[in-house]
Amino acid sequence: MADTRVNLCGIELSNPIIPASGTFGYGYEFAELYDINVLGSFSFKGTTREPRFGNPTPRIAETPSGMLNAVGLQNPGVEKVISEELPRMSRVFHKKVMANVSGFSVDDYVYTASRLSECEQVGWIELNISCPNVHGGGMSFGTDPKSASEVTAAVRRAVRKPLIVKLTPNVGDIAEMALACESAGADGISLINTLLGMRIDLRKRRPLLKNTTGGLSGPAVFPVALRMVYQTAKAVKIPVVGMGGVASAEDVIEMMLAGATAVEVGAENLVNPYACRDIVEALPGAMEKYGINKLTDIIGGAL
Amino acid sequence: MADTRVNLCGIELSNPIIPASGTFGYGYEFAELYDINVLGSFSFKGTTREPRFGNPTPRIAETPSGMLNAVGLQNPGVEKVISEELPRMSRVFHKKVMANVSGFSVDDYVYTASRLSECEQVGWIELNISCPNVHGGGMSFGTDPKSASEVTAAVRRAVRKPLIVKLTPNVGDIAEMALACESAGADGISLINTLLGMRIDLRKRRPLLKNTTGGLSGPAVFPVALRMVYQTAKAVKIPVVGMGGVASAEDVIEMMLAGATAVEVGAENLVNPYACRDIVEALPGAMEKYGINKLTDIIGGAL
Amino acid sequence: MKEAVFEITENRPLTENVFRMVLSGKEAETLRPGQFVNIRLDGLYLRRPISVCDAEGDRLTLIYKVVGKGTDLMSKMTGGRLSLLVGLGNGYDHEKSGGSPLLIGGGVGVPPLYMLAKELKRSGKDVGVVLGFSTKSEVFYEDEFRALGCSVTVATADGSYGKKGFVTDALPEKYSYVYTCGPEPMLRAVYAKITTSGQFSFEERMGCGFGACMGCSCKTVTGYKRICRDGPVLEKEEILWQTQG
Amino acid sequence: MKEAVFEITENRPLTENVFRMVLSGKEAETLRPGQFVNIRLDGLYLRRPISVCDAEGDRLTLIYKVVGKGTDLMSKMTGGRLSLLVGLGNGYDHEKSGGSPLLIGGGVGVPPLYMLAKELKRSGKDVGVVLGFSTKSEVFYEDEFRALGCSVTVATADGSYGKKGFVTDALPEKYSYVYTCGPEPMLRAVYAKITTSGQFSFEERMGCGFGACMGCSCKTVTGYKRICRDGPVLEKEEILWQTQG
Repeated sequence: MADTRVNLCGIELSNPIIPASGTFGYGYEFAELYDINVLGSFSFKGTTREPRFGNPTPRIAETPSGMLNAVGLQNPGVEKVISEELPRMSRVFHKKVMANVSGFSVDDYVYTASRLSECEQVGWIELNISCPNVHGGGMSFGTDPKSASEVTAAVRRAVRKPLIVKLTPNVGDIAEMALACESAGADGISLINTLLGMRIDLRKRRPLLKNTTGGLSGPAVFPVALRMVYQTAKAVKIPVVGMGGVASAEDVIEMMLAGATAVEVGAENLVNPYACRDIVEALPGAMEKYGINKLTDIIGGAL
Repeated sequence: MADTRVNLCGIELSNPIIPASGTFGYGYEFAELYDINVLGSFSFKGTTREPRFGNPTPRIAETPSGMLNAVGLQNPGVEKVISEELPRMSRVFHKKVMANVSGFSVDDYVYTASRLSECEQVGWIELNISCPNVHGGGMSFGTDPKSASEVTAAVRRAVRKPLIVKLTPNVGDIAEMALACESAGADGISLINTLLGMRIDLRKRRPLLKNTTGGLSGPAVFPVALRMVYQTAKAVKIPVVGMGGVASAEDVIEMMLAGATAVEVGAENLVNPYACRDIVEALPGAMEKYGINKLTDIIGGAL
Repeated sequence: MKEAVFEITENRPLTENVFRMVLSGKEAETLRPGQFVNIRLDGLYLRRPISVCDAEGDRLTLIYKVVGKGTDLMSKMTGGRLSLLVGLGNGYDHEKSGGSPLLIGGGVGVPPLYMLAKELKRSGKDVGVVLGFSTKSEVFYEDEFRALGCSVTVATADGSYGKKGFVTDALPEKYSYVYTCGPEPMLRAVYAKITTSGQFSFEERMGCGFGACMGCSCKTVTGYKRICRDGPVLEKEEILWQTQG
Repeated sequence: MKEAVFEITENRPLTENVFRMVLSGKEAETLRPGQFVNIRLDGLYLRRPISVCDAEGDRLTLIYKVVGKGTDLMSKMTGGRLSLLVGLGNGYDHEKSGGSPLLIGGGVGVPPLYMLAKELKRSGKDVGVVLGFSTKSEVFYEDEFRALGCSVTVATADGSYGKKGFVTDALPEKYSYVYTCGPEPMLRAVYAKITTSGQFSFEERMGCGFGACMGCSCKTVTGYKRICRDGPVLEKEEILWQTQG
């Protein structure tokens, strides 16, 4: 029998499949379709200190084998997430969830992360220093090693839960960013967030997205994500959570061979709401096809 | 009647379509299929000072809506290109060609570029400081503004032909790179070269490419290319040649709205050898559909 | 919401670029007026949301305008099976109609009103319908609404057919409630003109179509809403018009 | 080289994972033994190169093994049209065969030898054929070669059929020239074992398949060659074996 268990920063997952933040909401819509407890965990919609509506619409555009989004961190703010969403989530998901945290200052990150880390349900803090759709915030922390290590260290001091830093691919040297976060105390690295992209409306001769640019996700980015997971896993000793265009059990295995300990599935949830369940179900068969007994055996197998 | 003419650094093109270096060889194979003089120009296979075989095979892998290549600048060296290929090219193509130049040192670039710039056929030098598949060369010049401006300035002094610098997307701030080249004397910027990517063979548990990583091209990268063309056109005053996943006349118009004066077509030539001819033929119809009389009217229209 | 596979049984043009596709699938009977389906198309990454025009037994009718790659692809289909996400959106609430509801549709905003009209007639309402098009050649479904027994007024912007002008120039004197769907400028005009309450169906570019991605959010009097999940139908009283940017 | 549209007229398995697809298109008559076609498949970016097994009149026969997405997709096709790039590769030169040429094929290296055998028989040659497979269940086309009048020897690695061993364990005493196609280890063994000159057909991952991208280059005694354009067939004397990396 194929052993799909993995251990992410001290917490065992029944399998490495984790829906990515922003593509799974708080899980409610998916819980209508299948028992989401088949998932290893899930990273719920990114939380900020204050409530946010996000960017004006249109926020979505299509691309070849992918999509652009410029949602801009819409969320009810950390207090409402704690008082309303987490209790509701606990009714549909009984395992530890991953709390994705965004902010506009080190203080924001520290405050939101520490509030969420106090919640028993929360297994990991995923520090999103890579949102490309929020001006003067998010990604700026993720493109400069100094700021990245600063915010990582500050949050590290403030939270007792495993801290995973989510990186942006919109940098020249991903390994340098990952190393900066590792030495600042991160317990793990997750990547890639979306690649900055754009589309133009030929009739209006204006950007399709009101925000002008948006984040590219979907199978189109898989080879770039895989390369960055590989480079990151080569550079750091802490676990790497791979994501970016994952759409099948084979993609999960490929990510793990590149060095991922767990794998987040993003955009695919939006076009196939059963995607994560399908991948969890297909994983043992794919493992058998490629002669894998324990999934942990292949982590970094291609490094 | 739709006016498809554009002017690239002082040379008029009958249309903005230019097959990208490395996807069109020296034009011979395509000249068997159609009269390649319908093209605005073409950028022939990158030339280095010495002959190169390039990387070991496999050099090619497929990705969703795209492909990876790690050819590694295979070419017979500048002297053979001048003595053999340029004369042969002149028999199938009667307009100015774009000479794509790579190197491993500033001297290499200067030598190869100046030798090629002496050839009457050569209209532009396209300085490739962005090849991701050659170690210790190529891309390293394109990821650091200082080295980029150094090599650009040196070549600028040595050649009398318009100098277009081809940039890599594997940087955090593309505008900074473009500005460095502009102030060093570049007459134009072309982008994007390929995005660094990777695939792994699940059976062998090894990278699919012998070179481990390769350059991603094809429709998958179009939104990233468009965004970088837009950011570059906003930043510099010199003309921008847009490329990256262009596969249709609509893509050409979208690139020009983002700020491109001319558009290179790459990977699509490999899957549809008639792609550039098809695009040239479709362009007037697409212009009419979107109410465009003169193509030059829409350059940067969405900025 | 669930995924269901439907079989294409008919697909033909109603006007130059408006098509009607009829599909067969057992989930059809679960669909309500004002809801939409999200269609997976080969070669395109995102699904395409299309409003439900009619659903009876296992027969689902969609009417769509060819505006881009997806609808162009659909218009060329002669048969085969499609994966649909069904049961999307809140739909219209016909309970609120009163005795003489007025249905106002513009262009491709017309189709979702058809199934609603059908239901309202079944419950014995006196249904008025105002349909707006830009010109005569684009008019469709007038006869279908008449066949249901609705009193139908058609307006064309250029006066080439029916009343000259916009739907707001063709409103009757009396009506108990309004149900409307159409381009936002029309919805704004209707909002300003009508003398009763009503329900407005909105359009927005969507990512998932079922509420997961927050791609189609809008601000309302009662807070943020997802057009795809909390909408597409909003009560007149909760609408907050965004200033055009 | 040119693009041509072919119609699928047959597509059925010869073994568990080796399929034969027969296509109809007028360009078929232009194809030569040892050449390949490059097939466009919906949903996949790169074309798939498949060697020509036979081409007669407007009938093109391809034999392929299901090894990945592309061939898996092909194996599921029941009909329809495909865009092929035809006339790719140099092909075998049958002029050099001498009176009693020997054709040596391993696994999916067998198909391209069939059309060659046909031509050689037509020109009155005494054609010997050695076919190698790993096991009995994977043997195909033995009868087809016999039907051409060739003297056929089959070898299986596990001895479950024909001679036990590799093709190199089944070579006849005398032959005038060798034509071979198969996995590289087999080609290397044949190269070391044969006593005459010959032509070897090579495989490599290709980008374009017609010489533009330099994706499939190899080093030879006579310089760099593109497997897709200057090959896939190389003369024994020009082969430079790369040391495995």
